[in-house]
Amino acid sequence: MTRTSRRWTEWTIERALQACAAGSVLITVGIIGVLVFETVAFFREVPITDFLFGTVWTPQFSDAQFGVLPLVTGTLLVSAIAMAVALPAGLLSAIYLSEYAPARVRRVVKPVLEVLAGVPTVVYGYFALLFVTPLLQTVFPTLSSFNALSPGLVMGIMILPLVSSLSEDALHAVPTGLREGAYALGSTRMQTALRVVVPAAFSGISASFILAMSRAIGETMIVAIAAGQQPRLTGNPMSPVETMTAYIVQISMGDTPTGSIGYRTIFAVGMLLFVMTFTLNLASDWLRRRFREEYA
Amino acid sequence: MSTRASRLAGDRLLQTMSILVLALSLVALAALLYDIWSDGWYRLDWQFITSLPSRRAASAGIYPALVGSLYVLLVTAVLAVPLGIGAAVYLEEYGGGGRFARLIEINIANLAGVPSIIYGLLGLSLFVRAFQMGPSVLAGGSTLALLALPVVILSTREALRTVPMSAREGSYALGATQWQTIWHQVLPSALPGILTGLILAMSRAIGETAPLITIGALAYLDFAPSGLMSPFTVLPIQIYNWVSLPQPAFAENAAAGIIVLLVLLLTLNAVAVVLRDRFQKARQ
Amino acid sequence: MTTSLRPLVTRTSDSPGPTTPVKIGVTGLNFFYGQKQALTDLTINLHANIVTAFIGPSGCGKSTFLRTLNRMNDIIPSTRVEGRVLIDGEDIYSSSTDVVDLRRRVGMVFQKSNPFPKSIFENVAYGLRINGLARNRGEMEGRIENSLKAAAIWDEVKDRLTESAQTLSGGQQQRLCIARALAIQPEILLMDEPASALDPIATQRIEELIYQLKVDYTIVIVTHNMQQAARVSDQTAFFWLGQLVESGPTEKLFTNPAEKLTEDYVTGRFG
Amino acid sequence: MTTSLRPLVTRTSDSPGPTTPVKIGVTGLNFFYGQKQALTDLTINLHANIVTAFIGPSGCGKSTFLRTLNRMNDIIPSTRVEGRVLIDGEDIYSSSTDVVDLRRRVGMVFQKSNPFPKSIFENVAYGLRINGLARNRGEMEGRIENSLKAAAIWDEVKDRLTESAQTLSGGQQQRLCIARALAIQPEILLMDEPASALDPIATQRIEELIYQLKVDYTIVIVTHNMQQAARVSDQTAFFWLGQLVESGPTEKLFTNPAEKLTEDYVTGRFG
Amino acid sequence: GDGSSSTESSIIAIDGSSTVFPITAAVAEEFRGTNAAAPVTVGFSGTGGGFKKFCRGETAISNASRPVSTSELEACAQASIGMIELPVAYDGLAVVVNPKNSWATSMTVAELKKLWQPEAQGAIMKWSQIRPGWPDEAISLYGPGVDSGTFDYFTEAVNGKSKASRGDYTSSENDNILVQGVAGDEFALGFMGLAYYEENQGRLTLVAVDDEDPDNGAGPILPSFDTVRNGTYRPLSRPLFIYVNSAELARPEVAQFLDFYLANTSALSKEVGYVSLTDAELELVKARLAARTVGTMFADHAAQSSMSLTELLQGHQ
Ligand SMILES: Nc1ncnc2c1ncn2[C@@H]1O[C@H](COP(=O)(O)OP(=O)(O)OP(=O)(O)O)[C@@H](O)[C@H]1O
Ligand SMILES: Nc1ncnc2c1ncn2[C@@H]1O[C@H](COP(=O)(O)OP(=O)(O)OP(=O)(O)O)[C@@H](O)[C@H]1O
Ligand SMILES: [Mg+2]
Ligand SMILES: [Mg+2]
Repeated sequence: MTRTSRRWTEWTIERALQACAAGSVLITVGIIGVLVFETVAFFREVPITDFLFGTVWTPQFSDAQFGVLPLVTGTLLVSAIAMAVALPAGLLSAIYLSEYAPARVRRVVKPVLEVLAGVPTVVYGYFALLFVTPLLQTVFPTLSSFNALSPGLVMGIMILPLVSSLSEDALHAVPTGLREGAYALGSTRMQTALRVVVPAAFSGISASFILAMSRAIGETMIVAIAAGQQPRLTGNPMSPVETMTAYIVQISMGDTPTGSIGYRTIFAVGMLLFVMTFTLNLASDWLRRRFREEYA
Repeated sequence: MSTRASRLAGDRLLQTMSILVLALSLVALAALLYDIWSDGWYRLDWQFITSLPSRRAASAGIYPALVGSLYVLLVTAVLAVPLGIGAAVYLEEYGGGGRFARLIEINIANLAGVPSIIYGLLGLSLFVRAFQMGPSVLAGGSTLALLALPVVILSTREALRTVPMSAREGSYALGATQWQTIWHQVLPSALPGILTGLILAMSRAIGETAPLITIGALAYLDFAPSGLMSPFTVLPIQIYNWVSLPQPAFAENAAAGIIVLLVLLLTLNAVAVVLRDRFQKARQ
Repeated sequence: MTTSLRPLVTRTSDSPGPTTPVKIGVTGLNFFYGQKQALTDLTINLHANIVTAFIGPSGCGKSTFLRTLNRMNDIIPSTRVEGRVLIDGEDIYSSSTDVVDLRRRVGMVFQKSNPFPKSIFENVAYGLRINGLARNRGEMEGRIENSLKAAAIWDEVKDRLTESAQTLSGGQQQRLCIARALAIQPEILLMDEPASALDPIATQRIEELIYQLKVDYTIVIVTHNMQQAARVSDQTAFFWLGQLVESGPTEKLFTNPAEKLTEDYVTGRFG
Repeated sequence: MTTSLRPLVTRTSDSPGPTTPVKIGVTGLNFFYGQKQALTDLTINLHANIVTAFIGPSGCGKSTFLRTLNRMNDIIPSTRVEGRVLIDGEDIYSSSTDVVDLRRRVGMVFQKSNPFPKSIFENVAYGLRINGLARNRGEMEGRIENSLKAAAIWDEVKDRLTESAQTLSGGQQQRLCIARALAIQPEILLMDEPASALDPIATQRIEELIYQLKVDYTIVIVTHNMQQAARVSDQTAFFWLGQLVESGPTEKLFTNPAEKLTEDYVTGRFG
Repeated sequence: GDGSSSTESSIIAIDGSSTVFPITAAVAEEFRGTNAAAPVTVGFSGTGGGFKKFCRGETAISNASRPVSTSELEACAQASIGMIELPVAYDGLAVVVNPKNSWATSMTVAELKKLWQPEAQGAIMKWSQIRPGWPDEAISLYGPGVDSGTFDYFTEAVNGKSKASRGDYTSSENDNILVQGVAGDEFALGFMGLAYYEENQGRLTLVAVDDEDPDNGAGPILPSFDTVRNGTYRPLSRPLFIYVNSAELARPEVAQFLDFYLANTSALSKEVGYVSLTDAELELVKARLAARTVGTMFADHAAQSSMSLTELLQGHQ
């Protein structure tokens, strides 16, 4: 290859890759575009403070109130439950698969877990409603048949492979030399795993956490089916709640006329969700940078 | 203090806990699968797979939905895989650690949290209307590709990060260009991780319902899509449709549909898993 | 490793062995990487408070042997050990062995230095922490300083203890790994080419360290540097193609080896 | 690197320089890792068909300097170079420089051997492939065999070319990396402690190789082994704390150095 | 047939309400077997979503579980799309309770209003507050999603104003989920499509509704095919519609499909769980199609409960 042709190839490839990356920016611009237009129209009718700090959410009712807090708490409640399941369970599974399990077990179990990620979310919704909730009700008789707990748990199971698989890859990629170094100092497998391998794989693990968290907050169908679609300002996981996503899907697939204020709410809620996750991601990015260990 | 016993206990504890957690997850999966299987297995036959939808549960089939899912998934993969890997490579290998690159990175993580229905709205105004694709396979696949992209990009970036700098140095020192280094050294080393991301992303795409309904995927279609511009439906929509009907017989159809979807998914994953295994072995 | 070779008769030098007790006793050791045999029928005693040097051409199995002594080979999949390795009379491959404890007692410096992707301080602190060897911060810092001093790297890193160990030069990383191993005061110290990336002065310091350490420790050092072996070791073992050709007092082995092969090797007439 | 030291006056030995043309000319080179200066005001000429040895204590900047010669430091974030490095009269840090081509012409063997996680064969084939240096399979195989032979590792690996390079012993990996660098026949060869993990015989073979190679190549070798520097190099440069203390004909530098520091170092009285 | 490019241009695209979807899909399925067969596609992106597509000319027919709204009508007019409004079936709303509930066999509309009106929120929490003598137990309420046509209809019919309702009830888009909720809770009450009751008779008990208007039959009336059809089960039954783009009628396959639709809707809507129009009403609808009458009969958005469908159809002929 001549020098100029090689340079040209490199330049072209780089530009092509850059275009791919720019794609993500375009998507964001698109999403923000979709959201902003209607959101602005929404806030022309509803004061932003009513929206952000109001505690009653009844936009579809004749005496419409637009306090989004019940949806926010619902979202946070369900996501928190899901995270409480998915993060520890996913990380532990990953540690087991990468550091303890025989290669054969790992080869079989990992893809099996990944099946969990592919089950349609509608199915998870019904699983939560028809299987998990009744099961939980035998333990907690006061549990209402729609509640935050059951979809939270099921959502945790659904995003578990996201955490376990991606973290496992990150753990697996830590050079053996580091493990050997730790073992040679008299570390147990646990110490090696938790103090050397996990920190070295921190970047990958935290990426899996972030994806999982984003996924939990953005998940729609499970909550729409099993959480009850009842906008309530509550922190009680036993009671029915409605999440921001469940509300959005309810309106956008329902019979509300487009262009009405009721329809516009979904964009305002969507925008808020976008801002929330963005803040969350900013924070986790900062954390991640602080604790990342790079190996050569 | 680490007496032998307490050390062993700690080690055991972690191991036992991990196994327990893993076992619980597998039990949950088994419960889910059993639940579905016991509802749907006897509806599974060739007739079910090759028939068109019907208001009679017993004669209804999934043919258009199955073909539609395959088409859409193909489009999604063709778009999301190169785009996602390309973007990740750019950001990780070319983008530098600049503020802009970081902002893009955060932004991508953020995209993973956008509810799928919003992607549906975007797909509707962008692909269906602005690009005049109509509610076609192409529009559906493109919409799902948007949805799958963040997972592909993020997991690919992380996989690229695990490739040690010394491997890149070795390649550069032999007069390899940056792209040659990426193509011959970095990507092969990162492949297992990339494949994991692809599996997860495609798994998500194949199970989505809401955004496709929004862009106008159909619930009743009496022919299978025959090209990129055909109208289409997908399995999850068919399943969703069936579970919302009052007649209990349709719930069994839905279960059978889920089984087909899972088999489809497993088959796709199997390919990636085999590849991943091979590359991971080669790397050691 | 070609295994079709005529088995070598391992002869221990006729001069009487060291007077210190046997710390590590190896009998009939075979080692396999999958199908490939890397060590064949090794039998050797390593004595306490003695420095034993392993020499032999690249690829002859020195590192492999070293790794069988603290069961570091357990980590590599599909490897297999036959024969017996006794430390203080106990079979380290018996099922009752606590491998973690074994490795704590048998420290190791690897051929390719492998500092943790942590700060310099944390690299040394790690072993102290997991073994609970420092009661407080002061003790911790004291021990870390001593270890780094012993490994002749203190002056270079004392102002940058919180920097990542990955920013050290090759030789600095090697010395950091030595410091790390010293910090937990193992009974036996296995060092795989500990001075390979070091300049003469640093090398000399490490050699002096080894000399001091042998008062309390049992030391095994792999080196390809004959002068170094001659300088630091009391006993030397010469390996060739996975077999132990000869072992005995260093002086004897270098000046009057029993085997022609050994003589050829130590005089550089080999190959 | 403490930079508060009195700057050393770099003196080139008074004896006339080599007669071959200057291949690499370095003027006023400073190098920074972030805030930290690792090289200070280096000025030196490296001549064609000559072996130049870099010596100096661990951490003095030898590897850093070597990496500035093929711009390998570009890869490390937040590093900075000042000054000029000319190869064949062209500034390699000018914006018009084709870094890829530069690195193809300036081969490098790293201090820590870094074989690719591929087969032994593929490790050597890689450079040939990307540079289009073999027209067919036969030529490819021939070149690979020659490189492996030159690096004195052919006999050990000829029966296992398809095995992963990661299963090689430390010294074997080092030689594989040498073979890999040789295969693409660069004009300049930078070798960072190429024999650090090698036994005397392999070392000797590599040294012989260097001797042969200098007929066609310009060779720079970093070594901490004074004897080796004395044996293989024509010119020697002594570095200390990021500064070039002295450079000149090897013999002169070892027997009659201009600087006290050099003398102390080469005679081992240092530190 | 399978979709070659020639069939794609002749596709009859339908979208809209998921409530009407089963009827239209059933008609499409039968249409498949006729000589006139053209490919038909039916989506269910909601009544609102359906109208949006319809008014952009993207669909030929829109399913709707409520009459078109004024804003939607305007949007269509702006795009010069004329819509022909065709009622195709009735949907009865069933008020249901748990089978263990032995007390609430019937309720008056006033009692339902007392329970469901906005003021009830946080106030009417126990059965005993509805009618003295009923148990002093907390009542749990289930109903369709707040943006569904069913919800609008129920609130309008019971509370007198569309969308005026208490908010502290559990809602779901999917009536099967409501079935699940009521079936699992002794003190539950919910409302849903009659078909969902029909399919879950063992798990639910119907509540008879008394509109206290003897003109529509005296006393509490249980919903059934007959009582919905003959207008005695009032006010909880509503008509379902399809809207046709009048320009699309120029396409022979669309015209044929619509003829087929109206000829078969009685049998098919019954089969999928809805209540068919009376023959007289159906004739009026057919006439409306034949006359290509555009616009809505509900332009004044008068409450459906005040005038029967027959009256409306006659009035707008
Ligand atoms: N993981 C492995 N899998 C297969 N073969 C291996 C592995 N590690 C080492 N070998 C082979 O076993 C033999 C002995 O290797 P070992 O590392 O013990 O050599 P060594 O004496 O330490 O050599 P050096 O001085 O080069 O480090 C070599 O032929 C090597 O290629
Ligand atoms: N990436 C880095 N970031 C910061 N400092 C570095 C980095 N790499 C090397 N240094 C520092 O720069 C100085 C010179 O390092 P260099 O690797 O050039 O030393 P060297 O002469 O090659 O030593 P050795 O013989 O030990 O390999 C050392 O003090 C080292 O700690
Ligand atoms: Mg070795
Ligand atoms: Mg160096």
